[in-house]
Amino acid sequence: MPDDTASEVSSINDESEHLRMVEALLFATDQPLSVEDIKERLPDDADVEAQIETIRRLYSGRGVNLVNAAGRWYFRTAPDLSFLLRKEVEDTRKLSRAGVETLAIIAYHQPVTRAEIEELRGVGLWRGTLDILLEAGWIKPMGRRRTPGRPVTYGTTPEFLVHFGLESVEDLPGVDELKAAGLLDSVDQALGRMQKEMAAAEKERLEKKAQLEMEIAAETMADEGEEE
Amino acid sequence: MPDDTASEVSSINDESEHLRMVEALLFATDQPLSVEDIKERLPDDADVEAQIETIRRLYSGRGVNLVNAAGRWYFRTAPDLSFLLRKEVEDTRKLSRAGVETLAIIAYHQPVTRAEIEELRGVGLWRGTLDILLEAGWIKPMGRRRTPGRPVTYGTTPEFLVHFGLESVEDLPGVDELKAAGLLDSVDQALGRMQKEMAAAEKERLEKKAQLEMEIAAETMADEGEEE
Amino acid sequence: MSDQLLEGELDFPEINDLDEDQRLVLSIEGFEGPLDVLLILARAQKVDLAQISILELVEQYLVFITQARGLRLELAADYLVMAAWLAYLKSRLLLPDEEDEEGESAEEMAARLQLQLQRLVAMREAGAQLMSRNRVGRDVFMRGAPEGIRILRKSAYDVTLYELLKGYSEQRLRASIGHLTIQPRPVYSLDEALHRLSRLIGKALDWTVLSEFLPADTRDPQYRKSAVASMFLAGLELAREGKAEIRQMEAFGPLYLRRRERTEEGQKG
Repeated sequence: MPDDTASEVSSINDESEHLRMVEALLFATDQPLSVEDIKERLPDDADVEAQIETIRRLYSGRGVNLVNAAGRWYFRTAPDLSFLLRKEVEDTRKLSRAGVETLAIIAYHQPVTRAEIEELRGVGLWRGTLDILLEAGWIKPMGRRRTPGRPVTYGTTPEFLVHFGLESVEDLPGVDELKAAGLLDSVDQALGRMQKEMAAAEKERLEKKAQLEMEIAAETMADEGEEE
Repeated sequence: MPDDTASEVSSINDESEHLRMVEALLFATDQPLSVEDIKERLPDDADVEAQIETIRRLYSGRGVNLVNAAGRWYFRTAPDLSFLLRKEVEDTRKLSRAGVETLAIIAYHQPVTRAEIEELRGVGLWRGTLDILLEAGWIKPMGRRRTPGRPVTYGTTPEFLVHFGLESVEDLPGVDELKAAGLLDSVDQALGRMQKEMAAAEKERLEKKAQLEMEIAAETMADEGEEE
Repeated sequence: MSDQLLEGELDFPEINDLDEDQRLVLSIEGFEGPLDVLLILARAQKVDLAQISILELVEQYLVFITQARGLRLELAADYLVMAAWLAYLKSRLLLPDEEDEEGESAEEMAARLQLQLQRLVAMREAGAQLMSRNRVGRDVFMRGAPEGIRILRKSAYDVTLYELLKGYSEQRLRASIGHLTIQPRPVYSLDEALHRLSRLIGKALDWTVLSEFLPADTRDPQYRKSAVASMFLAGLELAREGKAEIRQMEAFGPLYLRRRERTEEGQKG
């Protein structure tokens, strides 16, 4: 559809009018919008999902793209233009190394308790670390672990996904590889698995040994038979 | 230019790349940009005027338009769609500190009566505070305490949980956990703040008193004038 | 190897040129805990973490701790706890495994350490990848001047969870200060004790236990404590002035007091 005639088409075509509405809403909002948020504003017969998909394709190669985080849609500038836009503003909330590590642990291991974070890092958590992540709006309490003391668990927020340009925590960089390598399991779980594997290997070794001995015994008997 | 092929074109065509840049700049800016503003950011060989004109045409029939005011360019929702935005634009206000604290106490101690809130906060509750929280839909009356006077108890609503992204009020970290997260200041800091607050309150009291005295003096004078 | 590591990676010789105060600061800021030190040491082995020699690593860590203490670096308890655990692991690794040993075997302990290090490395790398993504407000941007529609948050008030938690924390803290009261304690003053003791010591002829001089009514244990303390101080004071002598037969045994004769003192002097 050539753009020059878009306004003509829109006036006769309902769908094109719905597209304009969705586009306007997504442009005007200061927060990501869910499909429901948009549906509430549009006529009942509008196919919001289809319009969103059209807009997503329409903008996919442009200076501004439509992206999704935690099921909510928003426009943002294209990542490859960051060289043009990058702001070297002094990052007052520059995260410390401990902060980055703690955020990564919460993101990849969520829901996770404070004690579990400390165990993974092998060092006590400085008081301000969780505070800074909470204040940034990147983490939140998720529930309580059913262990003595019922400690609060932490996880990431939709704001975290938006900030790091992720659709969901499933899209965290390298998460599949880490999962496959068992690196997201606790040390205890991994140890248990190792012990099982070792036990299985030992069992196999013993079975092979027994098998071998039986074969040798059979051969010896055969040899003896030949000798007779 | 059909939009579907925009991404292909952009990769081979400088002009299309310049168009993306101008589009991103105009999208990300928080104030209208002049042609010179944009030229500063773009490669020297870019024909900024032509790109702006292309973008203006591209968006002319769409949900968002590129418009010019006093020689500066900016994106704006198409005037015929502004009803979409106007409908529910609400001025969000900051909740007062008393409001935040009262809400927090209700969340942590529910069901809780007004008298209990006052006791926990150590200060009287201004009448409007509960009204504001009720109106915001974050708290609701839960029932009556079986004590003399059968006072009403308050608790939080499902909307409260939605707003704060919580699954249940059980998820709120306890005092020890807040302290561990760095959310509780040292006693010294808190004392310092208290002293400041008390000084401010005292100042206000004195000012009010002075004001009152002036008024009384004025009235007295007026009375005396009348008497004369 | 560990020497080279300390000099190479951690630049300790340069630290030696610094003032002692500066050294202390560096020691704490350089590392993110004992596992961090172990990882740096492990990297020096230049093999995959899965192939690392745990025994070698343990020895390097223990050397590091010894050197750090030699430089009088202030080490947090975490580092020393790890050192103790590793020393135990080392002894277990060197001694032949006993079949009926309770708890984890040395191999399991070593595997535990290895797994822990692998996990920390994984999270470090994940964190670095996360931070290098195109981030909103730095690399990519939302609409700079959104006209704003409020359909996500219909509430008229804008409060974040952080503000709510902070609000609760602050008011709990204020409440804890507000309720602090110090109860008045019954006190027997030093002046009273001095007055009473100087009066009574003249009447007592020979060595007398200190408690004999206490005021009549000492049923309240708090008051009695205070009276004993004041009376003891009064005794010391009189002894200092040369008016009394104090004697104790054994540690924590009863204290005896008696009057000191001035004439004696004069003769001795």
